[in-house]
Amino acid sequence: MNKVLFFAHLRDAVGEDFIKMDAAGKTVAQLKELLKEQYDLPRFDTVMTAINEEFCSDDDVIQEGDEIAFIPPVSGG
Amino acid sequence: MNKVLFFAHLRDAVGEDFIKMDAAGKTVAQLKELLKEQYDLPRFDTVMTAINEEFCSDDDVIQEGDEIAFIPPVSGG
Amino acid sequence: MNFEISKEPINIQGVIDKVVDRDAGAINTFIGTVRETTKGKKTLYLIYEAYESMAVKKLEQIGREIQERWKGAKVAITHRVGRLEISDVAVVIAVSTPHRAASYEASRYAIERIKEMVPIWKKEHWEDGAEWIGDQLEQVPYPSGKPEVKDLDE
Amino acid sequence: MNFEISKEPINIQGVIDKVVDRDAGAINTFIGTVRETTKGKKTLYLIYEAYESMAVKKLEQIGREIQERWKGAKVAITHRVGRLEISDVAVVIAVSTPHRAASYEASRYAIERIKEMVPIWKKEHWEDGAEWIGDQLEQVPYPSGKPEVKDLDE
Repeated sequence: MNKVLFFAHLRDAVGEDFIKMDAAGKTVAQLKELLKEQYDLPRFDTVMTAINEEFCSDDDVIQEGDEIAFIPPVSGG
Repeated sequence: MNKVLFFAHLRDAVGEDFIKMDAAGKTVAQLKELLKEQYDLPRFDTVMTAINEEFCSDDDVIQEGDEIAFIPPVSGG
Repeated sequence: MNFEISKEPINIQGVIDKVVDRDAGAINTFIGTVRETTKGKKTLYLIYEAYESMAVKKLEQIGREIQERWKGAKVAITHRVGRLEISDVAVVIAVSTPHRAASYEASRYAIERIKEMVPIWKKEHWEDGAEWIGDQLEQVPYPSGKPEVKDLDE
Repeated sequence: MNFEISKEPINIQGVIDKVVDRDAGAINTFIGTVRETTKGKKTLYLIYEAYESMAVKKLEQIGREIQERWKGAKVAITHRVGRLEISDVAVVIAVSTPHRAASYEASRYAIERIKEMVPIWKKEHWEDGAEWIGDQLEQVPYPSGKPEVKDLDE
């Protein structure tokens, strides 16, 4: 299983802080496509992705147990 | 009368925080020459001068009652 | 713990104390505060949220980047989360260095890196609504999918 | 009293509090501290002295210069005098501005101007002697007889 986290406007769109799903074997790009079919995710293409708290690229393959987080453009500071 | 203030290494050289003297009518340059004759003032040519707490130039003429201060290169901060 | 996400108001002196060093001649502190007016619009309050565990890691990374670039630097950063009122302190960065120029440069580097890649978001609340800030007001594209170190002089 | 010479230890938060502003998004603070080692030589302690009345006027002048150059800036500066030990705080500069870049620039401007023309001097005490610092270690010629605004990028 994988935990998939949403923040800021994505969390508002999904209605949950996170969901659990089986994403092992998929690339990040494939997971994004899948989520876009299930949810209305505004500006999802400008979103970064982290696997286990490290930024990753769309080509990276998700492993069993990985924690995936979608990171909208940040606005701290 | 005029009050003439010395700071840092100049104060050490003169041995006083200030002296009282009549400098009215003299230019700052003339006062400097006079003081160089009376005291051993190291690096006196790199020293700035203030009249009444404002930087002045060597050509400025001292008025009765003016407070003169010699300002060695500063090192605050 | 030089890098923290805090739910409580930040003790500025506490952050500064973490970087005091016998061989430091300078400590630069950057304090980000909640400004009332942005682009003519009046903010009532802000909500900050963070992906906390990753945010701490990314702040630590910024600290390491600074120590690699500016020899002898010590860095501490605390970012607040939760509801902040006008003038409240959102972030405190403290950098000590032997000489002053580096303290300014490294502090500036830290705030730019925070704004680029630390997973923290703010929601601005106005009289007529609220919105998560990020791509809307401060367009930040990430063509590579990852944040890159930008030229700070831009 | 935003510009002060202090015989007592400086309360950093107190200086910062003076520049808090509803329309500030940034407060930059520069803290000058006593460094133990300078050019390989170990400092035991420093004595700072000031031409106090003129120093306050010159700090006020720096504040006015900053407000002319950086719109909306608020400035507070306190400089310590007397005997300072290693790591003690010699000067605190706080500048608030609406946006962060100006807070860094204005703060840097303030410390450079202090080092140029505010009548404050330090005497360094080492194991083998003591000397007033100024033209000896940090050669500052004043060809015009007055301090000029230097290019801060030098």
